[in-house]
Amino acid sequence: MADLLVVLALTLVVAAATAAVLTRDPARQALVLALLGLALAVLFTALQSPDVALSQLAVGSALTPLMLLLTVRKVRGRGHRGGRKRGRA
Amino acid sequence: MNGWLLAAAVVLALGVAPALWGATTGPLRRRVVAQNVAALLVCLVMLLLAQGYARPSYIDLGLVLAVLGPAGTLVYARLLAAELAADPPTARVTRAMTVLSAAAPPLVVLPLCVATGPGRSLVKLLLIGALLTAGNTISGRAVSGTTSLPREAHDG
Amino acid sequence: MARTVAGSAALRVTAEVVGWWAVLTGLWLVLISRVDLLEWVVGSCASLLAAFGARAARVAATGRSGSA
Amino acid sequence: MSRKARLWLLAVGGIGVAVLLACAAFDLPGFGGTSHPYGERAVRSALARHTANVISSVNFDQRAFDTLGEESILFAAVLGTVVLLRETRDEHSEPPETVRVDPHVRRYALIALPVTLLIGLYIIAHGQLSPGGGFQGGVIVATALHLLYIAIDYKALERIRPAAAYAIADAAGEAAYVLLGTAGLLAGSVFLANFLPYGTFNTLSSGGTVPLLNAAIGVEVAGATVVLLARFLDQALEIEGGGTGGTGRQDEEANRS
Repeated sequence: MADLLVVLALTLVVAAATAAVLTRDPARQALVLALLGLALAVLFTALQSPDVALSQLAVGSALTPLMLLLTVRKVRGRGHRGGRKRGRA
Repeated sequence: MNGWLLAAAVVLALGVAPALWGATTGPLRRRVVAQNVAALLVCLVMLLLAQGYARPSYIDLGLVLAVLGPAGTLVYARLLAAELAADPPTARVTRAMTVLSAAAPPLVVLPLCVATGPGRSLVKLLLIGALLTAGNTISGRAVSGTTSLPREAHDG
Repeated sequence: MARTVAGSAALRVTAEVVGWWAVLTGLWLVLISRVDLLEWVVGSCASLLAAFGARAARVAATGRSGSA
Repeated sequence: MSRKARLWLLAVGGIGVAVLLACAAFDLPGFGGTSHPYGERAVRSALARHTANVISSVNFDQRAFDTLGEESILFAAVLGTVVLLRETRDEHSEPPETVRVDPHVRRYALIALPVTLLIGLYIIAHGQLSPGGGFQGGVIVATALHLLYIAIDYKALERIRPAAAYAIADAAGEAAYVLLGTAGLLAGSVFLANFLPYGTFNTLSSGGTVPLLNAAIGVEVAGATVVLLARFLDQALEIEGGGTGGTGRQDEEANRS
């Protein structure tokens, strides 16, 4: 019973990580990765390592998505042009 | 396992797990909304865990997530704006999200405040609740408001 | 005349930074668990930095200085 | 090598790793047991040095040299990114389009920015007392500055972000860490020794050099993150052209469709 939180958090981590692998579009993958980061932070906290959880939250909640999405934008061409050419930019 | 930890487990199972499902399937609008909701709920889980493990210093996790969670959602709202504008969340979803952002933090923070008792940590809890409510309301608005926004009103 | 305008602008800048500084120092005192002299010193220095950050951000966002 | 042979090779490698992992996992001490030889020693040592946050004591005192390595990795990685993502001769910069933002979002960002900045500084300053420290706080400080881009406009961010200044902060933080380590050497013991008085337990001045090293790391990480994001932002929003950049790829996609 005491490990319920650890089991729950682990399940969430496994589900989110699998979903991140199965998601093919990088922009959508960034969203799943953010969820994976949140699940990992809960797992770390449940395992009594708040320092690691804080690192995960600091890096995973805004910084990594920003870098990923900027890279996606660069690879697909500049936002306004890509937006006009295709629906999804 | 005390009541606080049980509450955290309930929020994880009934809140974060469906949010994960929402963020991995369906159209982009649903995924971004689910991410916003997940950040809100995990912040509340952190507060509950801090109380459940009787570790006041764990509160800082909730504090950090209360400011960075909305910032994360704003990143998506900004960089996926074209796609979100083409297919924004429905008004019903937006309203539900606003209600959740306003209602969920007090539901968790107020019992925590009662358990904490008067003092500086009480003020800190209230502050986290306020930051969380304001931040998530705004980020929810940014996700849904990309088209409903009048094009002239850009100078606040 | 020019000096009065400059003087009132400087006053406004000071008021903005000092206002933010007071709010942020209060915030710092809420965040910490135990108050002592060093906390006060470090807290007010950090708040001053963040207060200048607040002003710089507002000026950068509006693209002009001085307006409230 | 044929596809089938590659799959076989992958299967053999995968099964090998799985078998080794399973063997290793069954030989581990039970989860949540009572025997923590390393943990007990680390906690005892941290308490002896009046550092309430044991993780900070391990990172910045007992194993401070490891952290110097980690910090150097970040420093080198950012340096490499800056070199790779610089504007090359066949590329040119174009100012990005102004974006219109909801005034509420704008107002929230202007209030949240100093608050996030202060929370980042708080996390850096209290690394020796509560969870957090230089790395986490530095990232939060850098994220706070980027609220100007994600909630207002790239031009606004550029006005308060002279990238050269943050590059200097990055280098200064790295240098401060090494200098503090050398000070330990000069004080009569070893490199990165905790040579300052340990102070009163659970106050801001406790932990000897731990808070100072945390501050150095905080400055380094904040500077490094800002410089890193500056290069990413330049590439994504301003820099055009080049053989391998956005337009080349776009033409390729256009040809395909």
